[in-house]
Order: sequence, then structure tokens, then C-alpha cells
Amino acid sequence: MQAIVKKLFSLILTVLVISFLTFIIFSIIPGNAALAKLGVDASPEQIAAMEEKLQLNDPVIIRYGRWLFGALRGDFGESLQYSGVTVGELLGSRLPVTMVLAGISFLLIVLLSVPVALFCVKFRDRLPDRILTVLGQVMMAVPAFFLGILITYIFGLLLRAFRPGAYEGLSLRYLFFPALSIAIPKIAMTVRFLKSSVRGELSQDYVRTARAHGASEDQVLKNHVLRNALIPVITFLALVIGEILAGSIVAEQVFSVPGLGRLLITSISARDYPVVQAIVMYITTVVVSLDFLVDLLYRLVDPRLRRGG
Amino acid sequence: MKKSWTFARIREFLRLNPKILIGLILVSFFAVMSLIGQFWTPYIVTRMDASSVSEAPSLLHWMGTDNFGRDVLSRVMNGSGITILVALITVLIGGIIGTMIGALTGYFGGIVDEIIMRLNDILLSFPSVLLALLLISFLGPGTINVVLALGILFIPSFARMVRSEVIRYRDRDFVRNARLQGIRPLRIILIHILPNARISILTAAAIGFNNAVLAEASMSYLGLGVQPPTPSLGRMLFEAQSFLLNCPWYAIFPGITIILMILGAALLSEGFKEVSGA
Amino acid sequence: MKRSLAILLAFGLILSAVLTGCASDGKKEETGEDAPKHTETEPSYGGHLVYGMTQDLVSLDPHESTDAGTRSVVFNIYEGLVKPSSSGDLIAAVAEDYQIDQAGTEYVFTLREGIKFQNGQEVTLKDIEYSFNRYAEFSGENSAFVKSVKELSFPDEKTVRITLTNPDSEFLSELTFAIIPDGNDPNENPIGTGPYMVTEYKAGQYLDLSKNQYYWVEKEPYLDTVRFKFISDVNTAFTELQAGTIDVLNYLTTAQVEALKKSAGDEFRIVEGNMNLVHAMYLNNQAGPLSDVRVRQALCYAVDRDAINSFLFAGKSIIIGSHMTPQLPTWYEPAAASVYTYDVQKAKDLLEQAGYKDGFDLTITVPSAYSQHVDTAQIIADQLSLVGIRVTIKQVEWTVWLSDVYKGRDYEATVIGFDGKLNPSDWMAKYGTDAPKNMMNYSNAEYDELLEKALKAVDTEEKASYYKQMQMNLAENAASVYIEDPADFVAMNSQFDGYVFYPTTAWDVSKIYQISGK
Amino acid sequence: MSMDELLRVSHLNVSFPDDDPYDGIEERDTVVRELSFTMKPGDILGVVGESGSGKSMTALSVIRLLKKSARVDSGQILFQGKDLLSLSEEELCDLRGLGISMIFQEPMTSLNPVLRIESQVSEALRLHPGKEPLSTEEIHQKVRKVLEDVGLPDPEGVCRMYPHELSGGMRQRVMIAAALITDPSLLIADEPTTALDVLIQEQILDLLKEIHERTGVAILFISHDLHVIRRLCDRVLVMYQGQIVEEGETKEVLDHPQHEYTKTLVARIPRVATVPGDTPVLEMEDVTIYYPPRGASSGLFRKVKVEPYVYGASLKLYQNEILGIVGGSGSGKSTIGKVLTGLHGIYDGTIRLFGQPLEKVLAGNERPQMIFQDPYSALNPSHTIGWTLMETLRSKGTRSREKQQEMALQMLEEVGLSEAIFHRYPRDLSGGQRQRCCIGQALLYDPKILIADEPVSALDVTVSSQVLELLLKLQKQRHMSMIFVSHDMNIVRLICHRVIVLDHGRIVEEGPSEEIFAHPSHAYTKKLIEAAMLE
Repeated sequence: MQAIVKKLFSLILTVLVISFLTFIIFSIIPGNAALAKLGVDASPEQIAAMEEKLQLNDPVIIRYGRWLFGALRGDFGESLQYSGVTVGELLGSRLPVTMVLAGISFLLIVLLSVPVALFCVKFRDRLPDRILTVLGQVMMAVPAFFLGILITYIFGLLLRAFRPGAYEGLSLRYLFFPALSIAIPKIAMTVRFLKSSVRGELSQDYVRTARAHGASEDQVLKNHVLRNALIPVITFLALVIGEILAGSIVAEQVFSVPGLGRLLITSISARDYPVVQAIVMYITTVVVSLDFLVDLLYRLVDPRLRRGG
Repeated sequence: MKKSWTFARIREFLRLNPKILIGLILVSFFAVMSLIGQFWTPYIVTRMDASSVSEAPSLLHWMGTDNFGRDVLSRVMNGSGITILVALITVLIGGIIGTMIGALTGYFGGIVDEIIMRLNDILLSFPSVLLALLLISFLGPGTINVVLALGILFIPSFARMVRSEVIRYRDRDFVRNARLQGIRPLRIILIHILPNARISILTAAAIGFNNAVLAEASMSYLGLGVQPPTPSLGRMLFEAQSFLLNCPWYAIFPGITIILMILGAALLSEGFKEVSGA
Repeated sequence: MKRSLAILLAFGLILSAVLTGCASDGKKEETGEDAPKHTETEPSYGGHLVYGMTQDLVSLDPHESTDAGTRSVVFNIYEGLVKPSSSGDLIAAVAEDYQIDQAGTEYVFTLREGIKFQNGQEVTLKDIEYSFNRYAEFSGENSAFVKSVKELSFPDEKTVRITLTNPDSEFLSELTFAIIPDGNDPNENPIGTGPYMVTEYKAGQYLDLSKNQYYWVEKEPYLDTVRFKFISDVNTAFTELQAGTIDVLNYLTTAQVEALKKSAGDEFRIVEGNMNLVHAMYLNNQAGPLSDVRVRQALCYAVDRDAINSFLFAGKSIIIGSHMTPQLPTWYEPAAASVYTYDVQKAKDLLEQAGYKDGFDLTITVPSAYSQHVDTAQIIADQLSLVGIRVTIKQVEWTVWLSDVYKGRDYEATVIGFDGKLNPSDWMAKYGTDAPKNMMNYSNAEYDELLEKALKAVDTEEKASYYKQMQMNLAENAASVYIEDPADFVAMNSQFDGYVFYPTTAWDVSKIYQISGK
Repeated sequence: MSMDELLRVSHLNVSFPDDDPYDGIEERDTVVRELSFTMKPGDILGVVGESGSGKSMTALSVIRLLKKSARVDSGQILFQGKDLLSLSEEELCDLRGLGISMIFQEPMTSLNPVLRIESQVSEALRLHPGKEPLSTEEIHQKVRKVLEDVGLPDPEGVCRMYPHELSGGMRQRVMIAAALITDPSLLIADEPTTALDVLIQEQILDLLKEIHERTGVAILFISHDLHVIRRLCDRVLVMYQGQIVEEGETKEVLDHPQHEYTKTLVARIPRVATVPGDTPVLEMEDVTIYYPPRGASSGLFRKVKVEPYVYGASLKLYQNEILGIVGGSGSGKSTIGKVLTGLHGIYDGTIRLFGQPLEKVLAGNERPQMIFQDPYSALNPSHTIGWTLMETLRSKGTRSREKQQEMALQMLEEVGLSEAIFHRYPRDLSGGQRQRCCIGQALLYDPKILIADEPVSALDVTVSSQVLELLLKLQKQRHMSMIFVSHDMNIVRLICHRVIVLDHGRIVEEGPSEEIFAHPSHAYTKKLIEAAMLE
């Protein structure tokens, strides 16, 4: 219980520190929302009026305080770039998209990497393993945006498996492809990690015990090794979720998916700090809570960490 | 019994581990190619030529020319040097600072360790793209600033890795032994503990190198990477995307170079890991 | 990734098109062997069109100052008392007719008979008054608009009279401000008199329009529904065009045009026009070596404008030599384009005279989002290296460009394109010594004097001659390195026709129709 | 072959590829050479030898669990008439756990950490269902029964536990239960007591003996410990470098060794030869030593709560004296050494060295030095032995490199190592050589007090007596006082002048070693001495 309270406390602290840092950075970097909105056609007078309207002239601390006060009551303010749209509305429409996208990517990663890794372990150091290993290396060496472009060209334009840009509603079929572009390098990473984890477990003493009990190679893998090997993979997958979120920024851009990532990039460029604040806080909360979740999961799968008998 | 690195031994060593051999061949090939590319290229790297725009690979231009009539081979030779340089310095900055932080906090522990690691976690949970973006907006664009921003981004993961290594060795008997001989903590960390973490650090550096190459490419996608007309592999790939259908060679050659370079570094690190028995 | 915004805003601002009156000039060309000739196609009614744009919509409020892309879109929703035509004239819109008195200070408009808003409500003088006041408020107390107007009055139920303090032949173009219903907030509920009305707006995603059944132009518009789709990135947009997700896309690169011809020759028609902007390497006239006129002239000699045109626009751009688009022939001075020729030796001589025999270091700041500016900077960098000038290119975010270069004037050189309205002062006033938009820091007494005269002149010919002299002044003093009015390649799905270029910021979808039988 | 033979191994040869990755020469090390022996049902056969003698390889080849890289080059293994070497992997799986079972040295790592005890104990049963598979309930009953048989209290509760919730001895009992649940005819026990505490060792041996008497299972018992072998086995094989050098009745072989190697194996532990002075070099008065607070951050939020390791200990160490500290694991015997060397600083009470407070001594150059249990962990793996030795001199203030090198080489000679060792890395050395290096390193510091924390318990018997001899010799030459921490009563009795017995952090007995061993007064001491099976 105390551990949970402590974790919760540090979660809140982390989110606060990050929101403050983002705020500060945003006030330091050049450019502001008024300029971004008005562009080169506005007179200095109009820019000043807009800055006034968007309350950009107040000191950072006051603006942060105002923002924080609102945020604590669940009011994240209005978007600066889209007049009359609240941050809540924006996030409400974008969040589900990114969640589904991330969900599909995660499923792809988990569903594909476990069998592939086991396959590689079964054929370790033989041809199928080597081919998959090299393939994995190549997949990890392709820059994310380029992989997205390649998938668009191949599946979108050549095979016509989906229509690039024709995203409407929560179309799983459409989201599959950006999810694939996010998942591919992560699958390669996960397979590599799982493989080395399984190999490490295979050299453990308990494997010898199981074999002494008469378990066959497959039974050893299935009944003994996999569960132990998956424990460190939990942490790894939690990290991967963080990276999926980062990856969705690029994928959403390349595939024209109206998700959080695209909104984040747009909002940074437009210096729309209420939106950026909200998204950053969301991402931070997700990442930090994942950390928390991993702790709990560990307790679940690893009896050594359970308290008491 | 004595192991000295005679030529014959190195040969045997390489024969035993094909990963190292292939990795070494790849890495040295690109290292030499890019080194040459800094001093001599078949054509001037940034020279445009309206009379030879978008030519397919030929004897004159082995990798073809781009939409400004620049020789792709020359740009790949020179650009891979820039890419390697960016990646190396990035890893050096992240590696050295991260290692120092991780080693000190790991060895001494306590409240400072707690605070720094908390900060570290915060940085790690911050979306890296966002951080890079903000850092570049803050520092301004340019190759040096890209390297700085990426280097800073790399610090936390190094710090975390080195810290856990140091903690692993901190309570080993040989470190205790050094302590009870009155050796100063800094010397214990630097001379007694860190050499033992070298394989982990090298591996992390190789992975970091690869990530840096990819990160530089992503930065180019954002327009924040190495500034044109200086070529970098990531930037070339980015510029090539409009021409994928018409002139695929803009993308293919830098793409293959990136892949093989990363493959080489990855093989090398895996090979070393295997040989060291880790 | 952050291209997005970039492209969002930058595109619009920068590229935006005040465009060639080419439709009327017969300048519009069509390419693609199989593309049917414009004249041969039969319009049909109904249909749905998706118009791709690589930027976001800034606002649906027509009175707010926004970027060119946004103005191009809202052109279809709102109209003023008058509106620009594709030939570059101002034609009556909400007003049916107008008269200007001899002195040029009194403008009298007659309201169009039976004109209605998109919600079916008739337009009244109250609406005009509300819109007028709202526009004045948004423009600010010191704006030219507010300063010029002496009085707004309504002599009768159908008549609007605007009295000016001084005669101003350019004033009419201000009266394109949108007429909206009394008390209406366009951000909440956008309503105008334009051919299309807003049905749905998803911030950052799309704007859905449907036909205004009360529209006053007979037989227009043709299409039932139109969607403006906001796409984050030029390359993504092009992919969507190829996939058939969008039907129209502006500002294709020559590489994209080539690719399209090769892969899908008869699926698309390419319409060529001009972007109607002054694409130039703008110089900070007070920065280091650039304060010396000889150095600036040397730059003009050293930059090969034709090479840029052929690399980036397949030679289809119009080379210019000063700050005015050729699409406004009344004000344009063609002689400015030939003040400099590409001459490396001359450039070197001038540099030597100025004391920069070994060249100097020059930083060109460009907004990273728009690849054509970055590419132009690359080409210039290569060309300048031949005269010994060592160029560093510094790409910045659009917002940073606005704050550092445009507002802060902290730069040496930048590559960008400026658009303008139909009135010449909108283009040229920014070079006045004290002009708030003078980011070039240009200061020339003769120019200031000419500008003052030009603004006061009532007679078009007299006015034009001042503006032409000003253009020569800019060229001779090499205020910046003017390059071209870039070609605009528009790709359109070949089942549609009727694309019209405007000399101002407008993507007029009311003239676009689905070809009968397709 | 006759039916009363359970196992016949003949002319077995097993080899490994040369495991040195640095010299690429393809050659194989033969680890078992021409091995032959037989076992009858119900036999207990001991195999004794030091590490690397091939005794574990022999056991693993019988159950065919050798690593993939190992290869049986020739020979035959007949189990109940079946040739094990010709069986398929599938047939082997049928045999393992059913006909032949095995238990291992490390009960912690040999159990799967994430599975409950019940499923691990019942595994062999479930893998070999036979003709009439048992129901879940029947299996559960059998598991309970066998857990009860191996002497675990509350078998029902143990069923639901995970390995980490059990103590080492209990885990080994669980291992034995899992091995015996199918009533195998042969149990292979590979050093089953080595990792356990003395007292627990004793219990496990009793258990094995009892099970053997009850079930009549044959046991192939592998150990390096002569006492254990003597205790349990009828017959013994002595292995040396992959070969059997001696074989026969246990008592006969151990009491009258014929082969040279066996003789060194049973060689006597050296005896102490110094006479302690009467000036105390170390005085501890009422010293209570605490655990460090758990988790660095916890101090932030709540008051630091510490538990003592050692309660109110008082002791004295005289010049030239060797003081033994004995006790089971967790008795706190190592902690005292850590405090004296400054490795652990949380304590109450007064400690004086050479008449000065401990802290003052620790700040100077007269610190006590320490020899650790695991000589591999005590040497820095990434530096050469020479560097490590010179580093000690450097820390002591010897500046000149020539001087350092000279002294280091001299010390190598003194501890009985060749000069060539100077350039080697710890991984290239054997356990005994490493421990000699550690001793050399400690002595280069020239300490007045040496703390030896189980210095020979990780070493083979023969090596261990050599290292002890070296320690005693150097102690005599250098007039050092020594604290000798050990769990091995045999050694302590012979080399220590005085002994302190620690139990759960409290000194329960103290006195001259002869007296204590002859007339132990405390029950705990008596148990320890009994368990040590002193001759």
C-alpha cells in the first residue's frame, strides 16, 4: 500500500515537473501562437492585438498558474490555433484514434514476435534463424518515416490494399497499415530481446531439472522457459509502448491519420501550448503509469516479488 | 597460456566469430569510403549540373545523379562521413556524460542518486521526438546543434545502463578489497569498476550509434537535421521520397548504405558480446 | 514530422496564390496528351469533390487576418460588396452595382435584389453595417481602412454610401470584406453569401461544404458537395492524389508532374498557372556586407535565375526583377527583369570593388517546411560558391522564421515568396523606410518619395508610372535578389474540369464541374 | 549381464571442444577417460574427486544430460540391460524421471522460480502417466505423501508455495521429493549437500540414508567431500583427471589410500605452530552491529529502523594469535570482519586496534586486510594479476613502477606462484592460484591483522590444505594476528588458537580451541561439532 502511494506521488510529481518544463521551454523558444496564426499579412498592430487576445503577454509563472489551476479542475483551456475549439474536444476526437493505432501495433508486436522468437530458438544458429536475424537487423535499420513511405507505396499504390489518406471513422482496416509501419522495427527488437532471454533461461539449472524429470525439448520450452523468459520482456514491452507512441507521431504524419501525434506536431509548430501541454501530460502519464503497471505485473508473474506467503 | 594479441591470434579470433569478421569488413569499408569522401569525391559534392539531371546509374555516374544533377555516389561518400561523424559524436557526448552520471550515482547511491535517477526517468518518459524538437528550437538548427541535442537525448539511457552495471560490481569482493586498501572512490570507479562494464558500454554505444543514424534521418524529415546542401544519408533519403517512382536510385543507394552500416555496427557489437561470453 | 504545421501555415502564406488572370488571358494551358480540351467538356450538375491542401485552416472568421491558404478556401463561403474576378477586376457581388464620384471620395453601392445568406435570410443594411464595423475593429485603429473612411451611411433601404477622407483609387479592393449576418460569430456559425456553405468542420482534418441553394449567380455552383482536406505533408498529399483520395492538388513539383504523367497519364489533367507571388532571396539591407549596394548587385549577377526556374519549375516560371507580379500588368514593369543578367565575372568585379575580393560568409535562413525554398537556397548556395561567397543554409520552423526573420529582422538573407492583393500598394508599400512590414530594412529616399506620390495619385496611369519607377528603383539598388513568379502546377482528377486561376488568393470551386458522362 | 546389475558403465569416453575462444585450435578435451563401473540395485556408490575430475560428467552421461557441445566418444552405458547411448531422445525422456532421477547441487536455481512446488514435484508423475493416468486428486495425494516422506512439515502448505519461500534445506528436500515421486530405481545425487549449511547437510544426509533404507533406491552419489562420502556410501570411486584411480569399500579406500592422489585427498590439515603473545592488538567491547537501512530513499519518509546483525559482542585478539569465528550461515560471523576493515560502518560500542580507535586506524595505513571466500570475485577480472598487485602498492604509496614490479614479483614467489602469473588475467588461473594471488595482494599491504573470511571453502580439498599451509607459514613469518572465519569445524580446530562460536548474532561460547572441541558447553556448539563428523 505504501509502495502504491509512493508511486502515485512520484507519478504526480513527474507529470508536474514535465508540464512545468514544457511550459518554460515554450516560453523560451522563438515564435508564438499569435505570429503563427497571423503570418506575414498581419500588421504589427494586429499581432499585438492577437497576443493580447491569447493572453500571451502575461509572465510565464502567471500563465502556468492559470493553466495549472484550470488543469486541476479538468479544464485544459482553448486551443490557440483553432479558434473556439477546446483542448478537451480536440483530444477527445484524436485520442481514440491514437489509442486504437497503438493498440493494433502492440497486438501485432506481441502476436508476431513470440512465435517468431520461439521459431528462431528452435532453429537456433541454423539457416532460418540466421535469415530472420539478418532480416530483423535490416528492419531496424530503416528510418521510421521511410518505412511508412514504402508501405504506403507498396500496399497503398501498388497493391491497392488501402487508400492512402482515405481515413474515416475508426477504420481498423486502414489503421492496420500505419500500425504495421510502427510495429515492424519493434517486432525485430522484441524478437531479438525475447530470443536472448529464452537463451539465457535455457542455460538455467531448473531447465536441467525439468529435463531430468523427463520433459522433452518442447515441454521444457513451453512449460518452464517461456514463462520465465517473458518476465524481463514485460519491462521491454512497456518501453516499447512508449516507443509506439513516439512512432505514431511519424506514422500518423505519413499516413494522414488524425491522431494525437499529428496534433502534437501541428500544435508545436503553431506554438499552441495548451494543446501541447495536454498531449505531453497525457503521454507522460501513460509512460509513467506503464512503469507502475509493470511493477504490478511483475508481482503477478514473478512469485518471488509477491509479499508474504 | 599467455594471451597476447599476435597476428595469428587475431586471425583465429576472427575465424571463430564470423559476426565480428563481417561486421569489421562492413564498418571498415564504410569508414574508409567516407574518409575518402571527405577529401576526394568523383564530382564536387554540392555542384549542380543542369545538363545531367536525374540520370540513371551509368559509367559516368555509378549511382546516377539527383534532381539537381549532383552525383549520387559523391554525395553518398561524403554524406556517410557526415552521418558517421554525427552519430559518433552524439554517442560520445551521450556516452561520456551518461557514463559519468551513471557511475557516480550508482557507486555512491543515496539521495542524490535518487533525485538524478528520478530526473532521468522523467527525461526518458518524455517523448524523444518532442524533446529533440524543443532542443533544436532552443539551440537553433545546424549540424553541431543536432549533435548536441541528440547527445543530450542519449544521456539518460547510458546513465541508466552504466548505473546498473556499477551497482552490479559495487559489492563485488574485488571492489571491497580496493576500498579496504584505501583507494579513492574516483579511482575505484574509473579504474576498477568501469573496465568491467566495457562490453556493456560498447554494446550500448553500438546500439546508440545506430539509433543516432536513424535519429539524424528523422530530424532531416523534420527539416532540423544536417543543413543542406551538406549531404547526410538521412537527408538524402528524405529528399528522395518525392522521386521514388521516377528515380529510385536517389533512395536506394543512401538507403542501402544506412542499412549496411547499421548492420555492420550491430554485428560487431553482437560478436564482441558473444566472444566476451556475456 | 513537424512538417505539418509548416506546411500548414507556410504553404499558405508563402505560396499562396494570387493568381494569374490566365483564364481570361487564355494563358491557361493543359498538358497530358490525353487530357480533353477544356472547351470540349460538358458540365453536369451534382457530384462530390475532394480538394487537397497541405496546410491547416487557421480560422473560418473572414475578418481575421489569415494566411493565403485559408483565404483561398473561405473565398467560397463569403463575399463582399465586391469580389475579385478571375481576370483581376473587382466585380459586384453583394452589391449589384456601384458608383464612384469624380473626386474619388464617395462610393455608392446598391444592394443586390433578393440576395440571401446561406440560411435563407435576406441580406439587409444592418448586416452590412455590422460587417463593416466588425472588419474595421479587426483591422485596428491605425489601419489604412479605418483611416481612409470618413463616414458610412445608408441613404435608403437599398443603398450604402461610403465617404473617404482622401481620394484613394486602391480603396475599392478593401470592400471585398465579407458580409455576414448581423450579430453572427463566424467561428461558431459561419454564414455568408458565397456559393458554398459550411456543413462540417473538423479542426486539423477537413472542412465540408455543400451547395448554397440561394446563390445569386445563375447555374452556379455545379458540385453538390466539396471537401477541403488538410494534409500534413506534400509527399503524403501527392500519394493521396495518386490513390484517388483527393481530386485536386495545387503546387505540384516538376518531379511530381513527371511521375503523374508517367504513371497515370489520363487519370489526371495538369493545369498550369502561376503562384502569383514574388519568389526571391530577400536581403537584410543593413546586415554586414549586404549594406553595400555593390555587394547586393553582385549577388544579383551571381544568381542564375533561369537555372532555378529550370531545376524547380521545368522553366515554366516567369522570371522577374523586382517586387511585383507580372499577373498585374497594369502595375508591372517588365524592364526590371533584365536589369541583371547571369554574369559571374561582373559579380566578382563588383565584390572586389566593395572590398570582398575573397568573398564573405552568408547565412540564408529558410523555413524548413517548404522544400522549394530550401531547394532554391541550395541552388543559390552552389551558384554563390562560384564567386567566392560561402553560404550556410539555416532551416528554421515557420514560426521561428516569423518571429526571428519577419518580425525580428534578425537575418542576412532568406528565400521566401510574398503574395499580395489586387492593389499595388499591398505589394510595394513594405519597402518604405518606416513601413512596419519592411523586413528588408530597405531605406531609400527616392523610393519613399515615389511611394508617397503613388499612394496619393488618383489617375491610374500616373499611379502606374510611379509604381513602375519604384520597381526599377528596387531592381537598380538590388533591394533583394528577385527570382521568379513560380509556376503553379495543379493536378485534377480528369473527371472534373473548370479549374480557374485567380490573380488573388482564391480556389474557386464554384466553377469546377464534373464532366458530363464521366 | 546378470540381472542383479542395475547399471553398468564400460569404457566410457566423454570429450568437450576446447572451450577457450581465444585460441582457435579445434581440439577436444577428453573429460572422462575409459571409465567403467557397475552398480547393483540398492547400492550407494560414491564418486569423489576435485572439480574438473570428470565426476559430474560421469553422472550427467548416465542420465544423458550432457551439454550439447559434449560428446560421448565411445563406451557403453547399460541401465537395466538397456543401452542408454542408443536410445532416442523420446525414449530417454521416458526413462528420465521414471527409472533414473537426479538431484543437483543448487536447490535454489534448480527449481523453477515461477512454478508452485506442487507442480514441480508432480512433474515427473505427470510426464510419465503410465497406463492408468492418475487423477488430479490422486496426484495431489501422492505429492503430499512424498513431501511428508522427505520430512517437510505442513506438506499441504508447501504444495502451494514457490521455491523462494523455502529455505535451502527445504528446497533440497523438495528436489529429493520430486526425484523420488516416481519410485525410480536409481537416484543420481550431484553434490546435493555442498551448497548447504553444515547442520542442514547433516539432515539431508540422514534423509537420504533413511530413504535408501526404506525404498531400497540405488544412489550414485557425487561429492568432493570425503566426510560426506564416508558417512553415506558403501563403495567409493576416486576420480582424477577423468579416470578412476582407486575403487573399493569406502572405509578401506579412505583409511588406506593406495594411489598418490587419494593420499593427498585425505591428507591432514596443517596445524598451527605459533604461540600467541599477550598484547591484544584488537579489543571489541559490547559491539552491536546493525543492518544498513533498507533502500536509500526510505529515510526520507520514515524514521530509519535498523535491526542488529550482531548483539553486544566483546572479544580480544592477541599478537600472533589465530582466532576462529564459527557459526552457521546468518550467524553474523562475516560481519565482524567487515566492520574491522571499514566495509561496514553501522555499529555501537568501542573497537580499538593497537590501542587506538578503529576509525583512526582505518584512516591511516595500518588497516586490517581481508581474504575473501570467492577468489574469483575478489580479483578484478579486467586487470592482470600484476596490475592488481601493483595497485595495492600504489595505494600504499610506493611510487616507482620498477619498485612496485619488483615487490609484486617477489610476492608472487612468496605465495608459491611463478612469475608468468604476473601477466595473466584471473580467468586464466585455477581457484587455488587465485586464492594465492588474493593472499599475496593482502600481504603486499603488509597488515598487522589479517581477516580470512572462509578462505578455503570454495577450494578443493587438496588445494585447500595447501592454501592453509601457506597462510600459516606467512602468519608465522610476518607475525600477523589473524581472524579466521569459517563454518568448517575441522579446519578451525586445527589451525586456531582460540574459537568464538556465534549463533544468530550472539557469542554463545568462547575459549581455547582444544577445550571447546573437547568439552563443548553450549548445545549449538555441540551440534556443530557433531555435524562435522570429526574423526
